Amino acid sequence: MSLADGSVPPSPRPLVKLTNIRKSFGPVEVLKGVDMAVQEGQVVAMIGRSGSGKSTLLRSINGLERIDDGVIEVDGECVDPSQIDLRALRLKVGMVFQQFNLFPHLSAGENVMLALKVVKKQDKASCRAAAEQALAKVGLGHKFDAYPSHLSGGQQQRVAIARSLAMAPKVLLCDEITSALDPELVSEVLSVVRKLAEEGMTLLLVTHEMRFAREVCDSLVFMHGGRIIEQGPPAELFDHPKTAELAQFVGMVEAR
Amino acid sequence: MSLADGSVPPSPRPLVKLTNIRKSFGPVEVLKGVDMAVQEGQVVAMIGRSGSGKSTLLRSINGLERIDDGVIEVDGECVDPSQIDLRALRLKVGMVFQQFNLFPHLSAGENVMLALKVVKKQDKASCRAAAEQALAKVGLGHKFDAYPSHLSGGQQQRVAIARSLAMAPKVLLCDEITSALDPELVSEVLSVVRKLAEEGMTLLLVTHEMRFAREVCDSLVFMHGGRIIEQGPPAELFDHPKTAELAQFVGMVEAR
Amino acid sequence: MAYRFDFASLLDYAPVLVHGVATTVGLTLVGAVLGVGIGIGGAAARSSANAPLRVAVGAYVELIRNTPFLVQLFFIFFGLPSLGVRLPEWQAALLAMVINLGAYATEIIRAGIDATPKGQVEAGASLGMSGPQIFRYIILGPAMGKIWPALTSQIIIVMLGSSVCSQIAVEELSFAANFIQSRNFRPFEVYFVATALYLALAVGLRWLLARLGDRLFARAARA
Amino acid sequence: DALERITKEKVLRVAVPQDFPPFGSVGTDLKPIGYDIDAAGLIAKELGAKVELVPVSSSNRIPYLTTGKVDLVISSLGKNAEREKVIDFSVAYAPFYNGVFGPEASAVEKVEDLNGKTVGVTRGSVEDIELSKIVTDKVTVRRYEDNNGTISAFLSGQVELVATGNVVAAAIFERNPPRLPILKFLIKNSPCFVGLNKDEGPLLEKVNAILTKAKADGSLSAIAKKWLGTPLPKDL
Amino acid sequence: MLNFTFWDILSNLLLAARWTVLLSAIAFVCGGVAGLLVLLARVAPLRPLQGAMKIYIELFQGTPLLMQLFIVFFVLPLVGVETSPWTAAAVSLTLFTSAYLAEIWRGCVDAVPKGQWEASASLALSYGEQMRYVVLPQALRIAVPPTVGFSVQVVKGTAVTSIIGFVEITKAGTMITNATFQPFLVYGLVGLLYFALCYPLSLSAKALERKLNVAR
Ligand SMILES: Nc1ncnc2c1ncn2[C@@H]1O[C@H](COP(=O)(O)OP(=O)(O)OP(=O)(O)O)[C@@H](O)[C@H]1O
Ligand SMILES: Nc1ncnc2c1ncn2[C@@H]1O[C@H](COP(=O)(O)OP(=O)(O)OP(=O)(O)O)[C@@H](O)[C@H]1O
Ligand SMILES: [Mg+2]
Ligand SMILES: [Mg+2]
Repeated sequence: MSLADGSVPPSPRPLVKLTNIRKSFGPVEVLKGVDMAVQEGQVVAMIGRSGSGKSTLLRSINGLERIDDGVIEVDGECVDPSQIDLRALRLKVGMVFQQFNLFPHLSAGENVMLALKVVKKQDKASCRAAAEQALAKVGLGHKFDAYPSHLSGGQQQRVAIARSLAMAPKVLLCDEITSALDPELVSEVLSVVRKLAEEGMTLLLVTHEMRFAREVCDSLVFMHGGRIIEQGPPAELFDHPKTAELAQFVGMVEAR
Repeated sequence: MSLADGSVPPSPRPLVKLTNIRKSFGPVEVLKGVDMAVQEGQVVAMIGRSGSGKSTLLRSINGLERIDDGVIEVDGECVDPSQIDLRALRLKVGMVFQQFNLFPHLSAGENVMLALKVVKKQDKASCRAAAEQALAKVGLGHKFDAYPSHLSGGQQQRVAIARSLAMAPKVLLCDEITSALDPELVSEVLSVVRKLAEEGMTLLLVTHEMRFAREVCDSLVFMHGGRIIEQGPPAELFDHPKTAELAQFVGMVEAR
Repeated sequence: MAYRFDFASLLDYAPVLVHGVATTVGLTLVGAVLGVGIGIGGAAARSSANAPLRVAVGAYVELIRNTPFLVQLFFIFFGLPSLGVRLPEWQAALLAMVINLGAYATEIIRAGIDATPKGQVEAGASLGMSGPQIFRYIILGPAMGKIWPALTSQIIIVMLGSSVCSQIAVEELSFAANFIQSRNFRPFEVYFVATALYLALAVGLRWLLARLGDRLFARAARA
Repeated sequence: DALERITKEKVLRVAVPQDFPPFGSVGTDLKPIGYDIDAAGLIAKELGAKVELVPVSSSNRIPYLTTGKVDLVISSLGKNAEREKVIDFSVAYAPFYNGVFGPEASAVEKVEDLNGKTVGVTRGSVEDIELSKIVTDKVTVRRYEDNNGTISAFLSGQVELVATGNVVAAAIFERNPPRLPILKFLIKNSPCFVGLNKDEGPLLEKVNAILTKAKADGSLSAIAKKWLGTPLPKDL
Repeated sequence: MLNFTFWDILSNLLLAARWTVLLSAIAFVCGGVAGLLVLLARVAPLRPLQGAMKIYIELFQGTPLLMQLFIVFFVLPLVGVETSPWTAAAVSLTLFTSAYLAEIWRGCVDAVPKGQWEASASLALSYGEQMRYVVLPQALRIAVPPTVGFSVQVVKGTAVTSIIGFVEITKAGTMITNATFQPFLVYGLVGLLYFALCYPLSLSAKALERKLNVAR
């Protein structure tokens, strides 16, 4: 089904491999058989019109949406849709949301430490050390004790990134993580993501920041109507769209 | 106080004239003496960092915030802060909000007609004619009977514009009217604004759409820390910022 | 009718009033703790995946919320003995209050849980937390913080409602009022004082619970 | 004054019990019936007025009178000094003995035997006041709002013993309840009086005259026969 | 001696239920009207009026209905106001209901987003016009479910009037219990009767709320 054009170099074992993913909400099929692979260390951006299924695909990868059909393989282990306990999968796949979703009753540090404590059962001292390190990485080492409501949107989103990072996931999924931010706060979050990319983190991003996608990503995936209809290096896709849909999308985004 | 650089050509009587506007919220002075003038038919964009006082200034102009000091002159009539009844002012000054603020219990047409009926006391037929005309102007003539909840964000915002337009204000204030919209819906609202500008409407906009501001506006106003610290033709301000603050702001916005 | 007010005659009965206030306060505080406990359990049960449990708790909530407290009290005190369950009056009163508050608290807390943004739960899940962990660490605190004012009002309603426990000879504040007026025949003075005491208790309880809420849920309130 | 009003409006408002058989209870239509109701009817008839029955409980019957909601209290009301400060009493119209009652198995014979036991009584009744005077702290007295509560508490076993009138116990006995109240000891001989507000001299005189006449002509005795099973005692 | 059949018990309770319904209706209608007046005074831009209404609400929400009932019933006569059980019940239920309804409705007015006030203000509507055309219509819609829900509290509240001699369901229940010695049966029936009166109200409140949420 998918028009994968082979521009991603073949590799013995991708870190994330999606095969024929299908998902319906009631009568509406939102994902119509998606195949995709993300290599270790790769940074992949997903673009497409609203409603094309980007979020649904991303959420499927860590089990927030239960897929109807297909196989998700992360780091060699398969998840098939009938599987009940998705926690093992989620430990490998981190996720950052558009709306930050920080826990409002916990300080920045506690947000980062919570899962380390209750899921990984680490002791207090090593939780704290890991949290401090993660917050330092996003440039918020000094905000350990601040509550989310006292942080700017950009800072909150960086804490959310640190919270995921601290769990040491194999791959980090980011769903429009700058869309809820004031324009001037966008760059601080993007620069954190850029840094992660440079350090070799495997990233799968849904984004509307075309310039950023162009500069930072290794590969671009264009979704349309529940399918991936183009993928390849960003510059190529932007400058020489093969499909009318992508051409139109690029035109629309750049019109402003 | 203001660093008005005189780039706005002097004119016998500006449509909107602000003199030494001051406003505090509790102990915090948010507007620290703002002077500004908008000529008839001019399109002015206001830019500046979050918290610099843009919304507060705009809201003061139609009395949603009661100013502590200064004089607002619209179409030759003065409003001083002690004045109680602001309705006369509001008839001259229309306002469109970031969150649309359509009346959810009224259809698009009824939203537009309400103030015509109860404030302007127009008869039913002429209310309806005016509402149809206003909706047609924003390209929504066919949505007269649709309720806000059945309209997309872009359509809702266009109804909100029509609602203000129908009152035939002298000047229309727009506060980030595209910020709450999905990216692909932004352009339909901006094109309505562009059309209004071309038709000679006097507009005062707060916006983050820099490209739009550059193309459409006659004059740009840069606010910083409760003051206007630069103003002039958009191209000049963008390309040759005089202050470090504006230079930094332009850099930040264009960094993405 | 010329009536001469005589509040001084109440002084003889001060100990009765004090005893009444103490009983009312005691019943309310114990009832509130147990009732809120039931509410938390009930709310957890109502949002659990176990359908029979959900239905059972739902039936309990509806049954209690749609019958008067006085009838529940009579049922427990006069009715249950014919099934061989005989509770002394204060235990019967306490049980009735706990059951009553428990039902309301279940509904209130559940509303708080429902109001938890879905994203919070998803964030917890994508960090690998289990359902009960998410409930315990992410949902409960902010939910309680959010509904604390509603819960406070309900606790006060239960406190005021406990006045009908005088019907089964629980010696709380309105028992004291009725007892005194049946001895000194001065209903105005007695009821006036008792009502003022109730008002003071209500205001005081609200204040106390607000402070308690600040302490317990200050962090949740940051939401 | 009250008598004037009664003769003018031809309505006599009387507080009667509905939870105190045989003086006052309810029929299957929930209308009050009993000794006190018949006595109220007798007095009303002599006054040439229609009787309006107001059901009250022991604890609130005096407030009903003092707040002017009724003209008379005919509610098996016993006389004591405290009450005489607040209201006036007619001559006696019915015999009444208070006692402590309990189930057969209970070994109580005198006041001292009550120690450590729980006794139910109706708040504000003569029994309540008299019992409160003679018992020590070792006795738990449970005071219920009305006789309904007291009787229910005894029958459901919530209290071991009750203090009430002999005739009341007899009436309960007759209905064959699950627990039978047996007399353990007498507290007081306390005949019933009609209660009136203070300063209603004309009405008091009139009521006394009616009762005296009714005692003499046997009409009150007929009521006693009907509800208590025995004629009026001579010394009343 | 008298013997109550099951049918006697039930029919007496049903007859008594008339009074429960009637009392509830009086409380709801009078309380609703009074509550609306209190609401308007409570949200009017007039400080002293607001303060007075705040005290009114605090007073009647902060004291037991039972005590309000006793005071109206036994105390007003002492200052020369004649009160029958009917007036006492009607007056105290009205006070109780109006205080709660005013507070519920105020919450609904507050729930109308601030943007609605601002948008209508910038269309030059006056305070009265804003209330009449923009705020109240929206507040009214969201007020229906909690108002219907509160009517359950009113029905249950009428049980307390048994204490001043009203032979409504609860009082009838205690009287019959005494005549029949079957508390379990009688109070069971009493509970069922209340449930039959209240549950439909609860259900419709929930249904209305759901409808509202869908409409949003
Ligand atoms: N829980 C759900 N129930 C029903 N339909 C859903 C649900 N979630 C998503 N959808 C539908 O699935 C389709 C794809 O949604 P999705 O959120 O994946 O799109 P998207 O590409 O992320 O869009 P956007 O750019 O607006 O975030 C949409 O039509 C949406 O309405
Ligand atoms: N009602 C209010 N009470 C207190 N402080 C306020 C209020 N409204 C605005 N402020 C404060 O006034 C300052 C200026 O706010 P304003 O909304 O005018 O900024 P802005 O330039 O519009 O920012 P943005 O780009 O985020 O909309 C901010 O610091 C804000 O916190
Ligand atoms: Mg999405
Ligand atoms: Mg703003």
